[in-house]
Amino acid sequence: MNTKDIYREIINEHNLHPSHKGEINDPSYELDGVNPSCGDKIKLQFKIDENGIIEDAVFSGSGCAVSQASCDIMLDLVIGKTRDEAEKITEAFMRMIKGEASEEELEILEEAEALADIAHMPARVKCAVLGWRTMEKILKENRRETL
Amino acid sequence: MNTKDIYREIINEHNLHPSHKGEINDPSYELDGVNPSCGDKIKLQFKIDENGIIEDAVFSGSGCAVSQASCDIMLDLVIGKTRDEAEKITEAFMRMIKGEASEEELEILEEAEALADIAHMPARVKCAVLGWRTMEKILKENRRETL
Amino acid sequence: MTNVFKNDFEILHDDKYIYFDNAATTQRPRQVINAVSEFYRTINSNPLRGLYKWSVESTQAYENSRRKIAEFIGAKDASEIIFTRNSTESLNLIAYSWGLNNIKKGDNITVTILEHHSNLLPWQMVSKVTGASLTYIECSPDGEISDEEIISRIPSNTKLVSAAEVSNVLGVRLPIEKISKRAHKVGAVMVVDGAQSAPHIPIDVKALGADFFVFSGHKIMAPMGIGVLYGKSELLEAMPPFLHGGEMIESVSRYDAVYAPVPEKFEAGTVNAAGAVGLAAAIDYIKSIGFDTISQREENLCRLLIEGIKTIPYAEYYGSKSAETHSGIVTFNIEGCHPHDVASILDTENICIRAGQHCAQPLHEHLGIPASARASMYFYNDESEVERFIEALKKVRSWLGYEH
Amino acid sequence: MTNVFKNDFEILHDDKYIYFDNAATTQRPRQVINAVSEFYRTINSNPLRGLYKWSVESTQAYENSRRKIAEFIGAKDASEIIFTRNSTESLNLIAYSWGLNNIKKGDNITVTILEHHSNLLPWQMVSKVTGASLTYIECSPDGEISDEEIISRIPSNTKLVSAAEVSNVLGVRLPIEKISKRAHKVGAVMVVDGAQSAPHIPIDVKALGADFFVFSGHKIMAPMGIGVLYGKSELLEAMPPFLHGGEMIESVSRYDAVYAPVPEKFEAGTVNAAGAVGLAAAIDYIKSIGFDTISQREENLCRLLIEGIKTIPYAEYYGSKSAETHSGIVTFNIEGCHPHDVASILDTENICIRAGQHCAQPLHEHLGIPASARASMYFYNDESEVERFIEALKKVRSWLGYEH
Ligand SMILES: Cc1ncc(COP(=O)(O)O)c(C=O)c1O
Ligand SMILES: Cc1ncc(COP(=O)(O)O)c(C=O)c1O
Repeated sequence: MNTKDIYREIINEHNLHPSHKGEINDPSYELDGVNPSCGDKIKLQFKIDENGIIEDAVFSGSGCAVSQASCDIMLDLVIGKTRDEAEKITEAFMRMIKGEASEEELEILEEAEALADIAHMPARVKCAVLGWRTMEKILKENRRETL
Repeated sequence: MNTKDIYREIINEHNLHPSHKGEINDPSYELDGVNPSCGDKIKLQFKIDENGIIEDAVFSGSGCAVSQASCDIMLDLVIGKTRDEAEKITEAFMRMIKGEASEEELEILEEAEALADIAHMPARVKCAVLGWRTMEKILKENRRETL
Repeated sequence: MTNVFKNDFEILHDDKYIYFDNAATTQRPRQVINAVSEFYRTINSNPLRGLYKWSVESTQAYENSRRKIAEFIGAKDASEIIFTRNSTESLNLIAYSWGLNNIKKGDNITVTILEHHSNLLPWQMVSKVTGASLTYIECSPDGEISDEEIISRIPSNTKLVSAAEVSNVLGVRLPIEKISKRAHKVGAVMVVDGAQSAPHIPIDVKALGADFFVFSGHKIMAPMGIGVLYGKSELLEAMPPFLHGGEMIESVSRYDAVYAPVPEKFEAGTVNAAGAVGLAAAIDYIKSIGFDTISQREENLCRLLIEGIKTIPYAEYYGSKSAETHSGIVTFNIEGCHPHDVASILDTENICIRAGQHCAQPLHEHLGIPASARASMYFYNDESEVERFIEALKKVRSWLGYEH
Repeated sequence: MTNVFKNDFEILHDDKYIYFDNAATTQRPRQVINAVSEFYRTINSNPLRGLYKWSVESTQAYENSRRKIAEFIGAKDASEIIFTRNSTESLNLIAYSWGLNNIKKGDNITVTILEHHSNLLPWQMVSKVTGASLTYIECSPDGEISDEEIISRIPSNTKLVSAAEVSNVLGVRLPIEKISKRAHKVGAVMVVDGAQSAPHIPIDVKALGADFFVFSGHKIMAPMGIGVLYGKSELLEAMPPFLHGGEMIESVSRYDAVYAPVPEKFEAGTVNAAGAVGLAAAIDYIKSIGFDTISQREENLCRLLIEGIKTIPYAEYYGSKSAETHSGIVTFNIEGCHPHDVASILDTENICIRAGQHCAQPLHEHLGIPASARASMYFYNDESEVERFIEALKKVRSWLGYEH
């Protein structure tokens, strides 16, 4: 897919009409992610229940369409999944961006697979992974900024 | 003149059979000159009488043929001259080495004129002027290391 | 291709591409590329200490370049020109060698809010190491600096003032003469960052009142990897060396060394003679074009581009309203579109621009914009490119999914 | 011209010239010259932050070069490779960034007496600034270093040891593995100056025990103005930046900055991407020749040259008696003839050699010679050149006025 198609077919919709943009009142976890080179700032809020299932998740902040859309798509994918499943999806995404993902991995990425061609825009990779890296930290470090 | 001719016609003789190499016992002035890039070291000793006439002058030390010969030729020229005349000759030599000397200046340089082509060997210019710079300092600064 | 100014730039012959990132680095004409190749093909050797023909010729070529640069910027003597890698290294050399040795706690350093990081971080470093304060001269939204700012931000304890002659974001020329006058009044040393001015306007370091002046070869059509530091003789002579190594000494013993006179004192290690030769060729080239032509063409292109932007709803540009004070640089934003997306989309149209903060984060903060897109033109760009650029820009919002 | 190894070196096609100053700088094959020109003609742009095709491609070319170098010297990861201007800058970077921050009064720094000034003056500087002692490992007249010297000159308070892998005067390879073993035993960091080894022998930084390794592009057929610093990740990551400016930061505020990760942290300002591309081409070229061929040819030429010198009365050469340990370098003197005169006379025969102290004054003092002449050969030199050289050398004394 060329750049314009990626925008048209996937990024624009998620950027302009995100499903998961907003704030929630009682997140279990909250973390800021920054991409200093372009000034992108994202805040993720996650609500995870006692069984490790991601009940709800939202993002807020400003940034380029790639980072916003990628974040929205990511949340689409992980809401309702377990912490472990979300980690697996993240790994798959990171590998896809590096062009190293297997067939299986691509499959679990569903809509996010459309971002594969971002790998051809190396300068934008940082934008695409911003939300993912931030989520990865939440999942791995269990960091609680608020409870 | 090409380099080999300069050596053959002027440098070798003065280098191998210098007229003014040695030490004197009661110099009026004495000064060391060093050309660090090639390790050349020269010591000049001058005997100048009350009328400012250079009665005698010698050099010692080690160095390349160009610096040794240039020094010997220089002393040839200035012995018997006054301090002022020697300064004038030095100026003329420096200008000649830069390729800027006038006809007149070249004339007073006598045998030293043969070193003019050193200017085409820029790396050797430092060698050629070592003795001259040292003499210049003696004349200008009237420095007495011993009396 | 009817634009004759592109003739010498092979990379620009493919009209498909529009190169509007000249403030980042310019293109090199074949005269420069060939001068470098020619050096390697005919006299390549290590200059300075050589006793054979090639080395003598390399030395001459290298020193000719030094003289040419001295003349180009109005230095008193060629020995005031130090070859470095780029402006950044030149500024660091000043910071380490002059700054750390002449600035102390209680002193002040002044810069402007328009600086490129390369003319900011070295002074942050000196300020942190020495305890000296760091003060900013602020500018109005269009990049103007008032006389009051100059006076009040250069207090009497100021030891060094450093300012860009031309901003790499707004393209505006700073009032360097006024700044240096104030700097000298309080006894401070004046550093001028000419990275963005040397490609566009004639330089006279004396008229600028610059004690130090730096610029980068690659922004003035020379090869990458060669830059210039000009410093007044008295200053350079009193400064300790920065890098230590071969070629910058008179003599070395086990525990001590005697340094060579300037400029060698500051040029440790094997020099980039081929780069210097390329820079000399670039200076010849820029002279053959002429600064009058350069600024006329840039002004015209800036005017067209600004007019075009004005016709686009949701688009705004920054800096002065008048095209003459843009040095080929027009920085802009399109509402609702992040500059990175703008650049990515324009790339699909083969238009090369930069997006982000252009190594000038404090200025972006000061202007209240998180990031921006920058089109920077040079004399070899032309009207048809600006037109194509504007046409593409008009469509960016729709490519990014907006209805209008 | 029957020597096929000269084919790619246009400057060597004129058989009139004999270039025996390869330890100062090598010649560049057309593959390297063309790679640089090609970069400028096709994808020239400022790498690292670009959002358009050329900039992406420049970035890839630049980073490919980094990977190629990492592989060439056996680094674990490409991020352990920092681009600098030359070995001298690499060594200064270590001295300023690691040295000044990790060495203090009471500590010791050890170097060898064979060092080039570029691997000596930075440590003199660190020693003076910090008050640490500076200790020399001495060598025998033929350049051998004994185990006892290594042990006794690297005492337990040693924080850093720096040694050339190959001497630029004697051509001898130093026992780096033994030195680094001792250095690590006392907890010191090991710096290896590969300026004269990288052109001649395969490098494996792990096998050498090098914590840092440096070399210069221009001595390995790459363009001038590009050099390499290898550093172990853990070390580089813990070190503060050296030069401050654009491209080496994550974010900058008015009074503070967050630095980028390695390697960017150490590459301030616009990088020399064309130089890096040239260096990558040089590495490809050297691999295509092969180190086996290189050392075979050098050994053979050294043997011939040494045998030739032995036949000349009044001539003596320095270093090992065996040609294998000369890395193409034969340093010599002719009694009664100052090396500068020897070089000037050989120049009239179009033979290019170096004379003086080769930026190694302490070694010359140690060997008890005021200066020397140096013939340094590379694989593209050949037997007929050595023969012509020896013929000329035989006549030097008579050209300088001696009867025999
Ligand atoms: C052993 C050694 N180290 C360091 C250097 C310095 O290299 P450069 O001048 O490229 O910085 C040289 C060569 O000049 C050398 O031979
Ligand atoms: C105003 C200004 N100063 C300094 C620099 C740094 O130049 P370089 O990256 O060539 O060191 C730049 C360009 O990047 C610049 O625009």
